[in-house]
Amino acid sequence: MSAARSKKKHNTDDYLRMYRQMVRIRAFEDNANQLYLSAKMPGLTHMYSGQEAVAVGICEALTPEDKITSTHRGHGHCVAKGANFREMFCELLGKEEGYCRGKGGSMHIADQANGNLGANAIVGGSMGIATGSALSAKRLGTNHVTVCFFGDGATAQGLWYEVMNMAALWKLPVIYACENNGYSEYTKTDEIAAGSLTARAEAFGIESFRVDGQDVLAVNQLAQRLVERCRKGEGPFFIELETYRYHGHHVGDINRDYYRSRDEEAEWKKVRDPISNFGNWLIDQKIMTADELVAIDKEIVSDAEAAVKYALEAKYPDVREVDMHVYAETAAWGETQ
Amino acid sequence: MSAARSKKKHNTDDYLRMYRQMVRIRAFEDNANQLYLSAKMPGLTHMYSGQEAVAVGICEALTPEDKITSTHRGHGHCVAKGANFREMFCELLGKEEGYCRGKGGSMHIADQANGNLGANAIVGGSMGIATGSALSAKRLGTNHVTVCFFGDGATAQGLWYEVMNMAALWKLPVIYACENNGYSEYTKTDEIAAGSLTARAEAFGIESFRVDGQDVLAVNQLAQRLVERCRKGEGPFFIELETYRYHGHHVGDINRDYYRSRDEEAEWKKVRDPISNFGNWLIDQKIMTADELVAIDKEIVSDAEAAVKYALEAKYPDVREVDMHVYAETAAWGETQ
Amino acid sequence: MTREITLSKAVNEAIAEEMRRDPAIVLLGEDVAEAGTPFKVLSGLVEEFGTDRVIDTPISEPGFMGIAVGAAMTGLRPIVDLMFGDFLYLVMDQLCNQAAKTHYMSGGKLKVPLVLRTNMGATRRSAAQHSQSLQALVAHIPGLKVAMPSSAYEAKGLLKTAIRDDNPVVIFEDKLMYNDKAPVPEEEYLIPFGKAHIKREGRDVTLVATSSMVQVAEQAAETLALEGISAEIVDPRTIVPLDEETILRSVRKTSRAIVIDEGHQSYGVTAEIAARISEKAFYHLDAPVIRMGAMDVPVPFSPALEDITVPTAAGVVENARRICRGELVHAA
Amino acid sequence: MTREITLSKAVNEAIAEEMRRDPAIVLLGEDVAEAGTPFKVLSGLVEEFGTDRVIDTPISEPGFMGIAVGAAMTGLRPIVDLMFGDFLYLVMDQLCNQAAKTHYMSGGKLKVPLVLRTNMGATRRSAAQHSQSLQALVAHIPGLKVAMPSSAYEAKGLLKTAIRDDNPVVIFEDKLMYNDKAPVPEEEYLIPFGKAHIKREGRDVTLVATSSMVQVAEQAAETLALEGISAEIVDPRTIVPLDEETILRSVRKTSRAIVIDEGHQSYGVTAEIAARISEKAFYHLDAPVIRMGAMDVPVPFSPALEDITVPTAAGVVENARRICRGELVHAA
Ligand SMILES: Cc1ncc(C[n+]2csc(CCOP(=O)(O)OP(=O)(O)O)c2C)c(N)n1
Ligand SMILES: Cc1ncc(C[n+]2csc(CCOP(=O)(O)OP(=O)(O)O)c2C)c(N)n1
Ligand SMILES: [Mg+2]
Ligand SMILES: [Mg+2]
Repeated sequence: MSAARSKKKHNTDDYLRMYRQMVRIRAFEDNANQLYLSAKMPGLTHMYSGQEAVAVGICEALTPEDKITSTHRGHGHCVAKGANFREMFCELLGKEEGYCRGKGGSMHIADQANGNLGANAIVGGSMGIATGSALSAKRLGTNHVTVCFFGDGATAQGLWYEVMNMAALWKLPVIYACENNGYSEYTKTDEIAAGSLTARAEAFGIESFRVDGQDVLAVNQLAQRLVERCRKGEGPFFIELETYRYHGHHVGDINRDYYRSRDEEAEWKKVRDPISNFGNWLIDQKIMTADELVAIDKEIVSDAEAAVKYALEAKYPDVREVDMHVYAETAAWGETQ
Repeated sequence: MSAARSKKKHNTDDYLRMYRQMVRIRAFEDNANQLYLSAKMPGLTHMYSGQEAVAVGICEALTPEDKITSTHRGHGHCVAKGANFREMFCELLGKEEGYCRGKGGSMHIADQANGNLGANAIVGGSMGIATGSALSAKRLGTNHVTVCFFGDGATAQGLWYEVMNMAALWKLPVIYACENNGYSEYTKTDEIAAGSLTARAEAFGIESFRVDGQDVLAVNQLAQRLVERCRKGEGPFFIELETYRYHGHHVGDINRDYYRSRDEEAEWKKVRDPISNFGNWLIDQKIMTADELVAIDKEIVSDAEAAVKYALEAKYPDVREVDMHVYAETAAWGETQ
Repeated sequence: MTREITLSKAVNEAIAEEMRRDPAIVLLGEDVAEAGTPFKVLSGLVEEFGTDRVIDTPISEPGFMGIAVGAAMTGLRPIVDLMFGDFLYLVMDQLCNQAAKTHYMSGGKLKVPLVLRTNMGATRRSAAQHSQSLQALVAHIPGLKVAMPSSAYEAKGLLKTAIRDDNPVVIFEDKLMYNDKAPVPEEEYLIPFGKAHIKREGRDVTLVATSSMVQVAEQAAETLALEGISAEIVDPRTIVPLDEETILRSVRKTSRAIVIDEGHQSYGVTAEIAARISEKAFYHLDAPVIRMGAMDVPVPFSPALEDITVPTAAGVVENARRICRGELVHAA
Repeated sequence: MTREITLSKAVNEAIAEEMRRDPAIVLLGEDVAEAGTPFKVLSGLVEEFGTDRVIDTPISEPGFMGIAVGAAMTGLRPIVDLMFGDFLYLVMDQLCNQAAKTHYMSGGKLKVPLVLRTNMGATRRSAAQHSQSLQALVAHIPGLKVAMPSSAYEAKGLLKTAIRDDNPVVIFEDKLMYNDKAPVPEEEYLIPFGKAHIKREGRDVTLVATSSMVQVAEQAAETLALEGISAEIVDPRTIVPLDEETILRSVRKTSRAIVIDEGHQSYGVTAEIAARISEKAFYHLDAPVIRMGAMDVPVPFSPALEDITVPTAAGVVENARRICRGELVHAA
C-alpha cells in the first residue's frame, strides 16, 4: 500500500466504498461460481475474483457519466461501475429482469445507465467501441472519459494498434487499461506476447504506466490522475495492471495443473490478495476495526444471497421477446415517398 | 552514397546489375503510364518511379528462392525480383501470356518462379502471407528469407502488429520493409501515423533500422546484412526506407496540388533521384562512363518498347478460361467412400 | 422542381442536407476530407463542415468501423465511408459481431445508429479484390439493414433514410454509376426502407433487379417489348427489410420471374428472393424462377473475361424468352 | 472393423493420421497444443508431433489466418483451428480476399492448400457471439470449399479429404456434437467432396439437412414414419461443391422437399438449396419447398428464448405433414 500511505483519513468514505465494492465483486463471483457448480446457471462464465482492485481502483475514479467497456471477464467491471446484484444475477440466469432482459448473459452484460457499454465475448472486441465513445465525448464536448478494460491476451488483437493510433492522432480522452493476469486461457503471457506492452503503446506516442493491480489505492491514485488529465485533453493513456485471476479461465476450468501450479495460486492469494491487504491496511491505519470489516463482509454476502434467491425465482422473458430488439424502432422519418 | 564509398570495384557486376534493374523499373513504369494515357491499358495502376532503389537494393540481396510479397504499387518489386517485361506487360493488358494469364492484372501480378508471391490490392494484405512464407522456410528448413514490402499507410493495419508479434515469438526469417514515401493516397504520413514506426516494431523486440531509400547501395548493404542474419536465425527485422513516389497515387491522380506541392516533387527528382545519383556515382568512381550508361538506358528503353508492342498484339485468354483456376485440381485422394 | 444530377452528387447532397440538420452526424473514412474520396463523391463537405465532422482516418478499416460503433452507442451518428465494398471482409467483426447485435444483446438498451456507405460492381478492370458485390454477406446478418440504390434518385432518398435510422445500415453504391444522371427533386424526400418500387409495369414476366441490374433489366425490357413480351421490373431498393409483398404481387400477376443481382450467384441474393418467390407464389408460377447472379468465380482482371462474369441485358432477354415461350429452362 | 467413437475423437484421429502421413501438415491456433483446445478435441497431438507442428498462437485470428495462407503458398499444409465459428468475421479478409482468390488471380500458379477447422451451433447458452452458424458466408465465396459433417463418421472422412485438397477448405463442426458417438471404421477412409449421402430412404418427402440438422431430420423421420409419411434424408456433406444431382434425384422421386440448416434463414444456406430445387425440379414439385433455418435474430442467451430460434424435429414434422397432406403452406 506504499503509494497510499501518505493519504489522509478524510478519504474514509472513499476507502470504505472501495473496500465494499471489492467485497461485492468477490461475493458476486462466489455466488456465480456456486450457481455454476450447482448447475443452476446456463452456460459458462469467467470469474473476476483476484482482480478486484483493478476494476474498483479505476471505476472509483470515474463519474457515472464516464464510460467503460468491459470483457468476457466482466462482472467485476459491472459491479464496480455501479450495477446492482439483482439485475446482474437475473442477467446471468437469463431472466427478464436482467440488465439485458436475459438476452445478453454474462458475456454481454451492459448497464448503460451507469456508463457500462457492455461486456464483450470477442477478445479485444470493445477496443474500437471505447475509442469511439471517447470520440463522442470529444465531439459532443461532454468531458466524459472512457476506460477500455482488456486482458493481456487481447493485446494480440490488431484492432488495438489501429485504435491507439487514431486515439493518439486525435487526442481522445480514453484510457486503455490492460489487466495483465499472466494468462490468456491456458497459456502464459510470455508465450504469446513479444517485447513489452507499455512500449507498444508508447510507440504511438501514448504515455504509459505500469502499476500493481492488487493495490487498490495505487490503482485509484493513478486512475484519478489520468482521468483528470484526460479531461484536460491530455489523453489517451495506457496502463498495464499486474494482477491475477484466482479461478480457472472459466468456471469449468478446474483441473489446471498443466498450465499453472497450485503453489503459484496459493502464493498470490496469501500475499497479494487485494481485499485482505486493503482490509489490513484499513485496520492498521485505524480507519476500521476488524469487526467492522467483518460486518460489512457479512452484509454484502447476505445481499448477494438474497439477490441470487430473487433471480432464481424471477421469470424468464416471454417467448414473444425472441424477435424483439433485433432492430430499434426509429422515430418517424418524415417519409415523403 | 556515403554508406557505399568504402566498397571496392570488384563489385562492378553487382553495381551494374543494380543500375540496370533500376533503369528497367523506370522504363517499365514510363511505358505503363503511356499505356494508361493513351487509353490502351484497362483500369488504373500505381507507378513505382522514384522508389527504385528500395526494390532493387533489397532484391539484389536475395536469391531467386528467397520470397517477397508486394503491394498495389508492385511493378518495381516484380522487376527487381527477376521478372521479364513481356509477361509483365501482357499481364497489365490482361493477355493470356501474362504472368497470371491476365487474370490478376497490375495489382495481383505474381511470379512464383522468381519467388514473388504477388502484389496485393488489400493494403497490408500480404503481411500475413510473408510471415507465413517465413514460417514455411523455418519449418521446412529451406533457409529462405522472405521480405514483406509495404507502404507507410499500411502500418495502420492491425494485421502488421499481429504478425510481428508471432514473427518475433517464433524468430522467423522475415524482413518487414516499409517504403515510407510520405503519403498514403492523398494524405501525408504525419496525419495518419502517430509516434514512430521503428518504435512500433521495436516494441515487439524486433530490431529496426532506418535507411535512405534513395541510396541503392545503402539499402543493399543493410539488406545483405539482415538477410545474412535472418539465415542465421536472428530475424525478424524491420526497415523503414525513406523514399518518394514521383507520380500521383495512381496514374489517374494528375491534379495533386491540393495535397502536395510541385516544388516538393521537383526537389526530390532533382536532388534525390536514385538512378541519376547512382549513375553519377558510377561515373565519379570511374566504374562506368556517361556514354556507357546512356547506352544501357537506351537498350533498356528499347527492350521495354518491344515488350509493349508484343503485349499489345498478344491475345486475350480464351473465354473458356473464365472458370478455370477457381479451384486447383487435387491429386487423387485415394477415395474409399 | 426536379433536375438531373449524378448519383455521386445525390449522395453528396444527402449527406450535406443531413449534416446540416443534425450536428451529431460525423463522417469517417480514408481520404474523405480534402480528397473527397478517390471517387470525389464527398467533395466540398469538409469545406462546409470542417475536419471535426469530416474525419480522415488512417488505413484502419476494422479500427474506424469499431470507433464508429462506439461513437454511435454514445450520441454521435457516424457515416462510415468504406472505399471499396471488398474491404467489408475487414470490418465484418465490428459490423456483424458488434454493431448488428448490440441492440439485441443489450435487451434494447443500447442503439447503434450508423451508416456504412460502400460500393459494389465489376467491369471496372479492377480485378478480384476491388470488384466484389458482397451484399449477400451482410444481408444474412440479423440486426443490419441493407440498401441498394438503383439510381441517383434512390441513392439520395435511401441514404437520407439510412442516416435517420436508429440501426446500422449498409448501403451499397454501384461504383460504375457514380456519373450516371437521373432526375432528383430539389425538395427534400426520403425513401422508406422495405418498400419496393415498380420501375416498369408489365404482364408477362417479373424482373426483380437490384442496384445497377435495374438498368440491365430496363434494357432487356425494351428489347422484350419489341418482341411482344411485357416485362415488369421490381426494384426492392432494400434487401433487408425485403418487400416480399410487392414482389409476390407482381409474380402472382405475371406468373414468371427472373431475379438479377450482381453478387456471386451461389448462396447470394438471388437465392433468397427466388426461394421466397418459389415458396410463396408456388401456385402462381408457370415456369421456374430463373436466377442471374455473377459467375461463381473471383472477378478476373482481363476485359476479355470480366465482362462475361456479370448478368447482361442479352442474358435477361434470352432467359425471359425461354420462360415466356414455355421452353423448359432445365430438363426438369 | 468399426467401433463407436466421438466426433471429437474422429477429428483427432483424422488429424493425427494425416500428420503422420505428411510432414508438411502443421496445426495453428489458440491453445491447440498443451490444452488441446477448450473442447479438448486436439488432446495428445502436441505430445506426438511436438510444438514445431502443433503451434499455439496468440489471440490473433487475422494474423494466424494470414500466416497460414502464406505458409500454404510455400510448401506447408496448415490446418487452422478457429476456436469459435463466430470469429470467422475476423479472418474474412485473409480467407476470402487472399486464400480464396490466390489460385485464380495467379492464373493457376499459386496454390493455397489449407484447412480452416471451426464450429457452429446454438443452444449451448453461449449467447450471440459464440453461437453462430456462419457457413453461408463462406459458401458464397468462389475459391473456398465448405464441408459440414453430420456425425463422427463424416467428421473424420471429410476432414481427411479436406487436408489432402489443394484448395482452402472450411469445415464446420457442430460444437454440440463433439461428444456424440457414431460407428467409424478402424481402416482409413476418405469421403469425397461433392457427394451427398442418402442418410435414409423414403418416398414422400425429401429432407435436405446439414450438420446436426441431419439428426433433427432423423428424429422427424421416425415420427413421420409412425404417421405413414416416408421421409428421405439427404445430407449434402459439402455445401461447396454441392451435389445438386443427388438432391434433385431425390426430390424428383418424392415431389416434396424441406431444407434444414442451422444458419440464419434469410440469405442463408436453405435459400440456395431451395432455389435450386425449385428451379431445377420445378415440374416435379407437388408443393412449395419449405425452408427451415435459424430465426433471423442474434442468438439470445436466455434458454427460454434460445431454444426456439433453431429448427426442431417437431417443426420438421409439422411442415412435412402440411406439404404431404396437400395443405397450402402459404396462402399462395
Ligand atoms: C477473438 C476471440 N478469440 C478468442 C476467444 C476465446 N477466448 C476467450 S477469453 C480468451 C483469453 C483472453 O485472455 P485475456 O485477454 O488475457 O483475458 P483474461 O481471460 O485473462 O481475463 C480467449 C482466447 C474470444 N472470445 N475471442
Ligand atoms: C485495406 C485497404 N484499404 C484501403 C485501400 C485503398 N488504398 C489503396 S493504396 C492506399 C494507400 C496506401 O498507402 P501506402 O501504404 O503508404 O502505399 P503507397 O501507395 O504510398 O505506396 C489506399 C488507402 C486498399 N487498397 N486496401
Ligand atoms: Mg489474461
Ligand atoms: Mg505511402
